[in-house]
Amino acid sequence: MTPILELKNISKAFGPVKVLTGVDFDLRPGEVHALMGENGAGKSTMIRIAAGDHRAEEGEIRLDGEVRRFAGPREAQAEGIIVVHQELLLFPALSVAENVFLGHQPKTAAGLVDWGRMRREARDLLDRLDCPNLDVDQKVSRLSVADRQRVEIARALSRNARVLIMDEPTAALAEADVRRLLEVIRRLRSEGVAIVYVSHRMNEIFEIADRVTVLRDGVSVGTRPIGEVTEASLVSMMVGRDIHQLFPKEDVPRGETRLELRGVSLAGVVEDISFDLHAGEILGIAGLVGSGRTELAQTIFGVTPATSGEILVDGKPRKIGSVREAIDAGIAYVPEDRGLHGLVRAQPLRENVSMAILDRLTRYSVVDTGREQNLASDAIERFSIRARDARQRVGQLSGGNQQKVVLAKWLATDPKILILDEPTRGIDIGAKTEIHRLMGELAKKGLAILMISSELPEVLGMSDRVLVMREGRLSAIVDRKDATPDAVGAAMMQGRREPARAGAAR
Amino acid sequence: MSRRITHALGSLGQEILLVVVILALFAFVGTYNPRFLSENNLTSIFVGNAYIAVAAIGMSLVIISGNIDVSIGALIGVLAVISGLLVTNGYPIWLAWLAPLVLGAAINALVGCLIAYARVPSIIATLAMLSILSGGLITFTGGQWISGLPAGYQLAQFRLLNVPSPVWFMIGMTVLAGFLMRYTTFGRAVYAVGSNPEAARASGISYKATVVKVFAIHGAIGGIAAVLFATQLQVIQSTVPVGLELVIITASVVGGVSILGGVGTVFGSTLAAILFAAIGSSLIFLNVSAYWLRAVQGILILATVLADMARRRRTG
Amino acid sequence: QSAWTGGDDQPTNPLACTGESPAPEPGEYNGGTPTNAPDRNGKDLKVVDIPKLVGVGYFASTASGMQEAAKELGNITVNTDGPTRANIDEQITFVDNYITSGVDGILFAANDPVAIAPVLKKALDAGINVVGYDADAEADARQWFVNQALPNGVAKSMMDQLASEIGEEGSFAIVTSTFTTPNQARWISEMQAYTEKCHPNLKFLETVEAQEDNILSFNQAQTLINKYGDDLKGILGMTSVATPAAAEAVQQNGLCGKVSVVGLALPNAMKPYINSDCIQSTILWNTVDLGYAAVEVMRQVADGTLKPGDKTVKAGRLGELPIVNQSQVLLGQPKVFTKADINDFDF
Amino acid sequence: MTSMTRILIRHEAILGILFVVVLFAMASQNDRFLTTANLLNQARLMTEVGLIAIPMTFVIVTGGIDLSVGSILGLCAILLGVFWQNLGLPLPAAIGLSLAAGTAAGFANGLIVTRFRVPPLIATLATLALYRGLAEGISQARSVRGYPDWFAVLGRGDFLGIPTQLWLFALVAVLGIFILRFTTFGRTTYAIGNNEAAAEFSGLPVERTKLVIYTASGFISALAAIVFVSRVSTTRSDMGSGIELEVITAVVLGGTSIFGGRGMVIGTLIGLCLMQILQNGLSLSGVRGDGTTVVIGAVLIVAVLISNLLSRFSSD
Ligand SMILES: Nc1ncnc2c1ncn2[C@@H]1O[C@H](COP(=O)(O)OP(=O)(O)OP(=O)(O)O)[C@@H](O)[C@H]1O
Ligand SMILES: Nc1ncnc2c1ncn2[C@@H]1O[C@H](COP(=O)(O)OP(=O)(O)OP(=O)(O)O)[C@@H](O)[C@H]1O
Ligand SMILES: [Mg+2]
Ligand SMILES: [Mg+2]
Repeated sequence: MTPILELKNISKAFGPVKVLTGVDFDLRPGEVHALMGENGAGKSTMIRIAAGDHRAEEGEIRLDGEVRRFAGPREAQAEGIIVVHQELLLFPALSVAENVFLGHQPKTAAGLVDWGRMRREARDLLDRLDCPNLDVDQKVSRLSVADRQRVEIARALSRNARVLIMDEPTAALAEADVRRLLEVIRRLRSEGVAIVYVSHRMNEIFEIADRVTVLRDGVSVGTRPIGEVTEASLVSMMVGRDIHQLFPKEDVPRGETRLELRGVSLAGVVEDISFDLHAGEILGIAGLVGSGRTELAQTIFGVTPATSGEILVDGKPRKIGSVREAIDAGIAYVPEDRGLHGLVRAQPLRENVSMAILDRLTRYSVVDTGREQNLASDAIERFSIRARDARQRVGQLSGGNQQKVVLAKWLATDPKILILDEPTRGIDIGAKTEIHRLMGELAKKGLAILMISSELPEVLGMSDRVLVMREGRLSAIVDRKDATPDAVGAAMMQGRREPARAGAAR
Repeated sequence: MSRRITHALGSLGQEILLVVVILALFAFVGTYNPRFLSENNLTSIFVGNAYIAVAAIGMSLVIISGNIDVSIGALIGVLAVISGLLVTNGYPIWLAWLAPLVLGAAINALVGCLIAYARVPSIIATLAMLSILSGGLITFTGGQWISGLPAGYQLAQFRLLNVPSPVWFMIGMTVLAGFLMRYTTFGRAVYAVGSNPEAARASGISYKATVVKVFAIHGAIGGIAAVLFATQLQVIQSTVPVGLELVIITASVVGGVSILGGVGTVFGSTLAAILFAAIGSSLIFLNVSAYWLRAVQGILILATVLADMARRRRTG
Repeated sequence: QSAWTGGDDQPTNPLACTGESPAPEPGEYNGGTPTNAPDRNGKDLKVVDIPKLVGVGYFASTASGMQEAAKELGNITVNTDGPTRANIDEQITFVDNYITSGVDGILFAANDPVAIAPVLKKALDAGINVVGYDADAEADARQWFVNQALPNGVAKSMMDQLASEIGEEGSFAIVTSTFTTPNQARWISEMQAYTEKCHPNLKFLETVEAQEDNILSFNQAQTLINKYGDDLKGILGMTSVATPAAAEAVQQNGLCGKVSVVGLALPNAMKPYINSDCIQSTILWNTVDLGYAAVEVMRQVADGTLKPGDKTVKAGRLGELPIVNQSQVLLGQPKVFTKADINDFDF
Repeated sequence: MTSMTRILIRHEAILGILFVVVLFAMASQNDRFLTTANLLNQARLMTEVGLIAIPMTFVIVTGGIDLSVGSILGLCAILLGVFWQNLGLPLPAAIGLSLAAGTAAGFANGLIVTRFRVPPLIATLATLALYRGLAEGISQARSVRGYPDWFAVLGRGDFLGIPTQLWLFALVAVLGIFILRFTTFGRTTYAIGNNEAAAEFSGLPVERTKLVIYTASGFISALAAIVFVSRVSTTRSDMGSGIELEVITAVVLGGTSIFGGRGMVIGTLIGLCLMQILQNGLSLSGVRGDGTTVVIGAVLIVAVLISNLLSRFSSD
């Protein structure tokens, strides 16, 4: 079968940084071709070249065997090459329906935008992704990350793609959504669409991919049919070494109570939450998308201060009315939306890492840049961040490396309580292992960790206890030994319309 | 269905607020002095700021696209003078009416190119244009007023169905632009570009072409405003009213166009321009000491803006 | 009756209601003197003219009078340059730059008499001849000031004309540029004083501001008409921008003959209204002559032929002009242009 | 040195070179240009704009803008006169109160922007009208004159052979450079401009910082008012109108991004000086004011174009 899309000997550099060197890639109709690699390996860059977004310095792109040069995304789209971008390129000020159809709105006979049809078709597409609660007239700026991801996917589906490229489409999605997306992909494949699928989640790859190509440091390590690889062999292709334990959770003796919530509510969003968190403990929070986990974390962190209830740190009630007060109380929060809340992308790595502890790096409120530089260099080393140096702008780093910068930034505050909101979202397996190892290490040192994750295996693997949320309330707290996928899954889903059982939350 | 209406109301919130404010003002001043509501005075209010309302339509497009234009006042001045010079030098009247549109579009398309292709931020490009146009205008005219305009040139004094033509222009342009912005792909592209230029690019919308077109249209609309400005009286001033650009921008933003781009409609700016005219007239009718006129105007603008913020917070 | 809005609070000096007022005595010279000015007698002079602002018809016509004089004299060049807004700060910067560039003489029309004084004194100190016209500075900051008309004379002309058009008992309103403009404020004060003395039954309604913006002037006049209806008999335009705009408003409302417009305006701008019998008159000094006289005075100051203590000065085609108020050259009485003679003038 | 500042240095380098080129070009045109007396005098003339440009740099770096500075200047000038003459306070007390009033006006801007979350452009457009209106209302259009001689020292006198106000300006400028460059406050300012939400999530005092910046802008505008009044020895309610555009031109010419997050006080200073010597130098070479305005507009575009061009070749 002739490949529909073929990249030959592609090389690309950003200034002095070589990102891709002589990469070959081919895509056949009716196949799902997975693209894997560590953070910063060059996956997104390769995709952007295929989509006409970047221009390669060397090499050629063949479409249906013919050499093509795309002047911009528009030309690639005209050929049916459609991309779900990793960083969610949406229009916050516009409605969901419009986001789905911008650039190719349905038109009336008179050539005018047909709003009615646009809303209806958007509705259909979203229904296909099984999100009936997503209002097509809602502004995207008011959607959660997960919903935005759905909109982005719906947008790609709205175009009749011959080549559909999905760059980590499931990064922000929970299990159930992933299922549905994979179904959609299977159907498209059967219709003959060629699909490039990027993900760091192994199980998805094995479930959906026909072939897999691995990139390492901008070089293609090889392309294999999925039947010829195992999880272990893929990992060693990506990382260049073997990684055995994915969730290296060590048992740490439970220390004293670090954080205690008593009946904490944020009117209308989070209701009556009580739990305690101990030194050395990793407390996982599971829940469906929109179950209020992020809101809870941000309430504890003072972003949206609680409207009632009490928060105790080290046994003493603390008023947490602002982020500053939370930091002063020894709380750190790694947000789920790193681009919006975690980082200042236009500023250098160094200034990002020091941002939360600026007041500690100053003398007479003058920033001690020497100490700041050391802090940043240490962070680069400790978290093996791939960056030119501490002066590189964070926006130029790959997603995973950006996440590491956020982690470094918050660990620099030397917190007692660390809240991680989707800490490994969009992170490669190597980095993920590293972050997990780091979490274990931190717990061992006596840190109390609250981890929100939509990846159930991660929650189950890492947590000492699992706290399950449903519709803004606590539905269960499950001990590690009882935490099976079924038990937790049931607590997440159970009685979605019934009132929560009273005792469960306590 | 009711949800749709809520959304529609939500997106027109500022427009409704303005209508309410205008009606309240009319009711209040009308009670105080019934002459305020005389047909004559209402007409004056609508005519008074018509050229500002027209110019604010173009400005709204520019702001929705995520840009700004501080040179529009100077452009109106230049185009008005050109129109006047054409007609006093014996060119046909229709040409004197049409030339400002074409020239306005051409000049601003150039500015648009500077912004889109050379990546000069719009405020800088237009600050520069402000200097160039206002300086150039004086150099060119030497400060002479243009008088001796032929009969039949005064487009702004024409009436249709006993309604002065500036009002027709104001309403017509508003409806036209409103339609353009909502029902054409170009209009939606303007919102897209203002909301997220990178995403627009990824959706196959050309940022550059859109911005250039927006500025060209804005220039053409500025040309219409200039013709209304030039033809209202028997002389054409060769200077622009001081701070005209700020009045036009204020009309746009008080009308609900978000300065951050991507949000707003053209109806709001027209209502805001009418509101400004109504405020100016009201204060005279209410015998507010003219010394305090501007302070009261400032307070009213501030109050409208704050009310809008409060409303937005309530509706989320 | 309460004070008219828009006036200043300097003392007023209303003229007699009827008959010629005796020309005021010149008094003792109170202008300044340039220090170490070179002998410029008969030499070529480089003079700069800095009006309040450029881009308005008024100062364009004074500038044309200056060029006329310069051409006639042959040994003087005048260059007009100034801010595009009537802005005290920018005007000062213009004067300052011309001092540095080394001109022989500065002609100015001050936006603010006090604010401009220091920099004019600096010019005098640099040996530059300084002569004002249209709007004065503090007396010791310049040598001579060419006064287009005395404020009480302007007031008398305006109010007598108004009373003759709307009767002794009519009501009127004023459209001015801004309340902060010194000339207009002075005239309004004098008009009030003169009205109290000579036309006590005229009823002042209010003053509105219209900047130097003719559309705004039009709107303001329109609003006054709407507000007062038949009660409004006259509109006084205090600037050459406001008066034609007010006339336009009257004409567009079909109120020709019912509402009078009396005011200061260039004849050219008023011709359409006067020729169509909508408006009866416009009052102004000859602005071309004003510029002409300013250059003539500058020439004579530089030559040393105009000295403190003189009672008159020869000003080319204008003949002898009287010296008043210690160091002012008086152009004459404001002129009332009517349909009979307005077409004889082109400025 | 960070990569960000490297770019900025580059823009400044361009500007610096441009400055030197213009300096020599002007000097070769006219031998009265490059004299200590002229340059010091020019420095005196640009002090008010310069003073306000320093806090404006901060404001623009946060991604905001303050259009009300000219109106605050006018209001404070009027208050100085009113406190001194109408209320009979001693002049130093009047100065103190006037400075306090300016600070309060800036604080009010800050409150509207932070508490009510009104976009700065709209907020300060409204207060631009309000403060100017207050100035007109309070003054009743009367000027206050006849200040004592000692007061003139600030605006017209010298200290150690250098214009008095230049010392003040230098002090404010050095403080501005230092604070923006080296302190946590400066860091916070940049962070706000680049990503306000992230700054908030990092526990940086976002609201307080913005409040302080707008307040400082008001205070410095008041200070500029004092200097201005002292220089021209009169107060008028129209003082400082239109100064905001001059200030913003200087700041953006100096390389501060209008979108926030980038910019340095040094750049602003160079931009300011470049504008001033252009104005002065061209005037001395016989170019009229309107021509100068045109040239400044062109220079603004050229400066931004060159630096855009160069940054394209840089590694970033
Ligand atoms: N615009 C840019 N300028 C400079 N460097 C860039 C730019 N975009 C990407 N890079 C660099 O190119 C490399 C590859 O990035 P890319 O985003 O392709 O990685 P990725 O494989 O998609 O990683 P991830 O899994 O984290 O998304 C990274 O080192 C990144 O820092
Ligand atoms: N910016 C927003 N505006 C309005 N509603 C929001 C916004 N962000 C989240 N929500 C809503 O608030 C509720 C809680 O969302 P939250 O993000 O806390 O959920 P979560 O359990 O953390 O899920 P996720 O996996 O998306 O992080 C959801 O119903 C969500 O749709
Ligand atoms: Mg990627
Ligand atoms: Mg979440």
